[in-house]
Amino acid sequence: MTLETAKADTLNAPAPRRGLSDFQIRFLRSRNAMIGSIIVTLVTIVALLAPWITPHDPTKVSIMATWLPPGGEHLLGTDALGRDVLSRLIMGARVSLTVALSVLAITMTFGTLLGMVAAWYRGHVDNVLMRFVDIIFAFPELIIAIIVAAAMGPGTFTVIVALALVWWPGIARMARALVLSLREEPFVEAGIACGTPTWRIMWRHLLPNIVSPMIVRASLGVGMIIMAEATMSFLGIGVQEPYPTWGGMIRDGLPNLRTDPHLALSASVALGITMIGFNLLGDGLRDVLDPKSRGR
Amino acid sequence: MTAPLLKLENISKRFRVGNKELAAVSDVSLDVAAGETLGIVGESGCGKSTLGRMILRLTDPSDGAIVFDGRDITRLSKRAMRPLRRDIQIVFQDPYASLNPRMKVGEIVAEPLVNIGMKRAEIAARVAEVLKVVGLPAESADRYPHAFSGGQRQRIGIARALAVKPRLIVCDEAVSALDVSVQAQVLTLLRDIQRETGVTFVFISHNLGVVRFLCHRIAVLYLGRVVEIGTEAQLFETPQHPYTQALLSAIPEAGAGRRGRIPVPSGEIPNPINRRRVARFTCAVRVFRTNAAAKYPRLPQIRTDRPWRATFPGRMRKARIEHRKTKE
Amino acid sequence: MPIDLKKALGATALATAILAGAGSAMAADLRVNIAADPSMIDPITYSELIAGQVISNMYESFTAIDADGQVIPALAESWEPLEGNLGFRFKLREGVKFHSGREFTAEDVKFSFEELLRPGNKAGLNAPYLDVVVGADAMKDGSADTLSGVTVVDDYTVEVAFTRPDVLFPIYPIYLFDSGIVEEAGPEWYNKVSAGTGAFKFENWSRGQKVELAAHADYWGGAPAIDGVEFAVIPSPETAMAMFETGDLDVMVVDGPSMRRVLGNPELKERAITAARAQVRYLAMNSDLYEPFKDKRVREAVCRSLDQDAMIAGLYSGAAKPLYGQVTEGVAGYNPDLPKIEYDPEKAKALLAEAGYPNGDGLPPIKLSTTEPNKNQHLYFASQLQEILNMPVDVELVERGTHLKSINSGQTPFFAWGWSAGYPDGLYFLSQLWYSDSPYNRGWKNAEFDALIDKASMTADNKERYAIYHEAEGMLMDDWGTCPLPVSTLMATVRDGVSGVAIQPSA
Amino acid sequence: MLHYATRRLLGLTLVWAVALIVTFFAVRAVPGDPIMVMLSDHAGDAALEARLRADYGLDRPLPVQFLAYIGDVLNGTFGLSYRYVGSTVIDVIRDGMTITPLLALSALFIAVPLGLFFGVFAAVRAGSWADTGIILLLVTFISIPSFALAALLVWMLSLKLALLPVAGWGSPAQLVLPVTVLVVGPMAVIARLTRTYMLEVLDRDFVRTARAKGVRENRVIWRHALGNTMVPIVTSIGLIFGGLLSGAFVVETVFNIPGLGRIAIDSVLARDYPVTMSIVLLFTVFYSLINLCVDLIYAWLDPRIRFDEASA
Repeated sequence: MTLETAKADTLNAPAPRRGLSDFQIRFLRSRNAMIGSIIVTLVTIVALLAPWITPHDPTKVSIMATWLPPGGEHLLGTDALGRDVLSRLIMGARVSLTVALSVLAITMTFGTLLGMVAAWYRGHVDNVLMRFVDIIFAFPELIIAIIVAAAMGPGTFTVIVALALVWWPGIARMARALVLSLREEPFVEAGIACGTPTWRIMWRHLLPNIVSPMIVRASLGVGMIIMAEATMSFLGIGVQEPYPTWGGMIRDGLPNLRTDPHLALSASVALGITMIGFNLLGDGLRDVLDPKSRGR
Repeated sequence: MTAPLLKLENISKRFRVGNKELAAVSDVSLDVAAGETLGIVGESGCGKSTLGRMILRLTDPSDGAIVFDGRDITRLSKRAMRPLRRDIQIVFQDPYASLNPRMKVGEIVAEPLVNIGMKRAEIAARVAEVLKVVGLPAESADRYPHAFSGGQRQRIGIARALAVKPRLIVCDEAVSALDVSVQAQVLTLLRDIQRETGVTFVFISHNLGVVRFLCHRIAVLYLGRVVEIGTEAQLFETPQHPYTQALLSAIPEAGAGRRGRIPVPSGEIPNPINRRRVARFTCAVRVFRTNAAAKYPRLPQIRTDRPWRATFPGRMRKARIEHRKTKE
Repeated sequence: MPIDLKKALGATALATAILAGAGSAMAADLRVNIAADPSMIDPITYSELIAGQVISNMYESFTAIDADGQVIPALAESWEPLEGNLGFRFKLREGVKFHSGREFTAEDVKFSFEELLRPGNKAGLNAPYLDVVVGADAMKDGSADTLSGVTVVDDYTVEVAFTRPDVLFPIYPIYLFDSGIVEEAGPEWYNKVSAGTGAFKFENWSRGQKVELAAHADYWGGAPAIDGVEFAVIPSPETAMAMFETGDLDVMVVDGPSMRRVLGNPELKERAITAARAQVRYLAMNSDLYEPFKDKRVREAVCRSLDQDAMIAGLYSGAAKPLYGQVTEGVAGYNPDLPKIEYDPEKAKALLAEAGYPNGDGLPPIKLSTTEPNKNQHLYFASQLQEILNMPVDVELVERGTHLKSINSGQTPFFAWGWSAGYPDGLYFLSQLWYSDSPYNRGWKNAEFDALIDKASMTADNKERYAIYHEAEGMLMDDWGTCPLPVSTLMATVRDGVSGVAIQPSA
Repeated sequence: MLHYATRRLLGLTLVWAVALIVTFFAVRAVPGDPIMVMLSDHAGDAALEARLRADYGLDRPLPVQFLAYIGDVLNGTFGLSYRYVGSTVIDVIRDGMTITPLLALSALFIAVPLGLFFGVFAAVRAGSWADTGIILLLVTFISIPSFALAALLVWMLSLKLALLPVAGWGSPAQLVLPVTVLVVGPMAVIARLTRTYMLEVLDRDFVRTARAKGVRENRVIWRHALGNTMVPIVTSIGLIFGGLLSGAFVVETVFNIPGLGRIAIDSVLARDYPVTMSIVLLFTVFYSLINLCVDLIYAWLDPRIRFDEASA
């Protein structure tokens, strides 16, 4: 999940200074970004409209219509409780995205804030915070997720908390690195010199200048969080019934891979495509926003 | 004579670098009168920027006091400092880095105005006004800094500093990043502004020529201490300190004056971290080393209002000779 | 190669044991899957089902259960009650050899009981059976070093005295072991050797991978036809299935999702052997924790909303039996005449309205709690109750340990669970789950029912006792104290060339 | 350098100490009770419960339990397992302690050269269809969940083609599938990093100079360019190793391998505190040691980095 961290950290250090139009041109030229954004847009639309476009109620149990093969009324068949697989896939997109975006919102907010505060005040604040980050980094993230899940009991909220706990340090570290270099910039000093309060310096001077590398990080992050959520669901400590999740569907489907491959496969494909979409978009955005990789 | 607007009293700034200590500014005392332009010159690394930053309280002095308008501001908290920021502004060296690329020019210039709680409508009017003062069209306010040239950007920086009608503006190498022709325009602008508004300038530069154009009085900073201070005329006509002389010789027109060529120190400036490493330009260092008691002698109060650092002429001469040798 | 069915291996009702006098033409060791690593392999600390599957092949009790679920004498050849039913005199089997080669005698019985009660021995499931023995309390609190209630009459006769009657004591699966073992293998012998009389002895345990047992050549019932058993730890049924198909398992205990695969594949189905589980399943409705359950009509409405036949078809692929009482078929005291509970949504709705909750109006929200493996069932219950009764019910998944603690301390209002027979007698289910003073009472209490259970434990005559069971069970069902639920079938598949494998009708 | 290494080790000990404290209390904050799990369906027997609780010292105050645990760690037994009655933790995890690092390290040693190769291959042909193809493949590899990949491989290679054993541990053949599943993701990550850095390096002056001097293209790529690419890649290996350790959880579960990952999940669910804590500690130690090695290798690869000053 954090395999991308190093890359994002090393590549996005300096704050890019470019206008929007420039950005749009390069975005449109980037094949990755285009394919990625098309997939992501589709998945997002499906997730947003999920309650209205599912052909059946995704939680409706039909005990006499279990294990139906794909085709006919149920385009992708039914599962062990006779629930419509296609409807569950569509709802699953909504759940996955909800979790991923919640985690992103939380970690981006707190991670950025803490990283900025650490870099801004330095000294003890920074030391304490960064030692804390080091310690969280010293644990493999799944261990943390498992402990949190065990402590709080499985559920959507638990997944969000566990993933947020695992994710914020990376964000904080990145924000800190960006702000550390940024705070030496004269325009920040100019702000201080003309009496701008700290909060406004953060809001007006620091934040806008770290936004684009953070966005790249976020778009790569969504994919990784979706994968992490699926892994947690797969291990049985993720989002719980009656909410359908792709990871949970794969787990429930695996034991029946030979008799009913459509269960595990449909969710795997949905998950895979979504992951590819977010990864391509993230890559593309990085190419577009990162000054170092320009012209490539 | 009225009380000076800004008074620096025995200001020092030391940085810790590993186990060693770097004395960036040592025991500097300066007065700046209202409406005056004080130049601070010295080579890069001599501590002049640190001095400027201390006046703005962007860096806290290790020792000494900063008195602004009769009020000691050395230990004021950030919060307590804020209202005073209205009176002291700064123009930075780098016209590219000193403007936030994510803010429109109007927002940049408005920033200090927002900070003093000015109403929105008044802000817009004032922004337009200062943009006009610095010679930029009013439409500039809606554009981002990257759309402007270096000289224009520096005008934006000046406009920002002017916006709140400060009493003191510290110009930290304000023109050194600009082309010579643009430099002249900006300097003229600054002079005109002073004439109109009566603002006080502390003008920090490594370029004596630039300083000479603008400043009433000039302080020469070497290795963190003021080695000589005097009016523009005094300093350029009769430099007392060998370092001043050396500096002057670096300017073709000044150096070609009456004194003839003065050997220009070349090579690296002595490393203020570790004085033992001083290799070439050893004169001042020798003095410090050989006379521990007079290690940091005070500037003698000379009636002419022109203090200069007491040195030991005999040794100084010797140093100069040594320097020649090394050069040959 | 013909293999004789020589002897039932698994001997206790607690285990999902494979009854095998099994042999194989190819492999010397019979390879069987178990779903998790056992937590222990010794008879003292023995406290969980997976361990029981292994341990039951190494250790034996006074009695055993045959392939039909009937109690048969094992280490005791016969027994008779002491006066007033306050104990038993056991006549032990002669010529029984421990794995060490020593002979089994009455001293070993006394030793085994004492070890189970000795403080600091972390005794597991078997220790509570000894609570009725005279002197057990003194042993447990450390004030006595020997168990005064056990008298060694001679090498093959032992008397056990009780503080109150307990007619079922001889069928309790208390594993008896070798009194010489501590001297031979030291006080920490538990995980190193086995000290039983069973057909197999302990050989090796690679934690998380497998437990290997070797044939006990001197077994009193005759040496097994195979050289040993390897219990491979395979948590995933899918993996187990794959390994069976590639010939890496001789016998596969079929679990959950694999059942469909086996039943749907003619080749596999042909190899499958099945047995009923000695287990009851029930839906607990605790009226102390959910006010509406105080009304019998609400409880009946819940039970009538669940369709056992549909569950068997939809959830168990047919491999389950409906249950209409709280004693399973095959367990002593089963009542075949209990009426079928009809699935009747209309009546359920009417009953709920009668109880004052028309269309579920006024029902407070409630959670239906369970663990991951029972998820699907509960989702079905919840959907039925929502749909038919409009009951505001949600499924809550809880970690197993937490769930057990909660249900066993009476803090979970609504859940379905199973209860496997600790010993093969209907009294086990009735007294453990529905007796008021039982630590495991599931939220239905009735003084008359309790009196009947008390009476039964003192009634030595089987027929008479079974009649009491029927009366008590009828009382429970008439009051809709619980909704019985289908019990899935035990199933295993057997590889070509392996014969003589049977499953014991137990948990 | 030596000074740096010692100081880093001291720092690590601090992290381990904190890890010890944090895990001890975090795991105990978890609801659920090991004694209840030991009692299983027979929970509710108060006397038995009290006895077990006393035997395991769980009735003592937390600080006392903590001190006892530290003592057990120091004497190398890591205390008694709750789940395996009468066994020490070290007995439970001894096999896993070699299995999981073996899995992770073999995956690492395969993933790195493969990743480098594909990365360089794609970089050299940047913009071509081969490059695009490789990139798409790499993104797919990064995107495919390991459990899905595992299922697919088992289905194909073990069930359909009967080439490899389905699961288990012990023979080299049983190593193939799990290691393959573990390799795919990190390999793709390394390949992508390599491609990115390679493109950057190929653009630099010294490479052009080398080319201009007539150095053969292969040598330019493999010696001049790749050597410089290695430095940033090495830094990411620590993280990749962390990913591999996490991947072990899934792979060990799917392939029924008795490694630390599976033991960890089992022990969390069984509330086997001593085992859970010890595995968390071990993972932390492995992970931090690898990161230390990475930093040292990094220093060795790039002589410009002077640690003693950098940390001032």
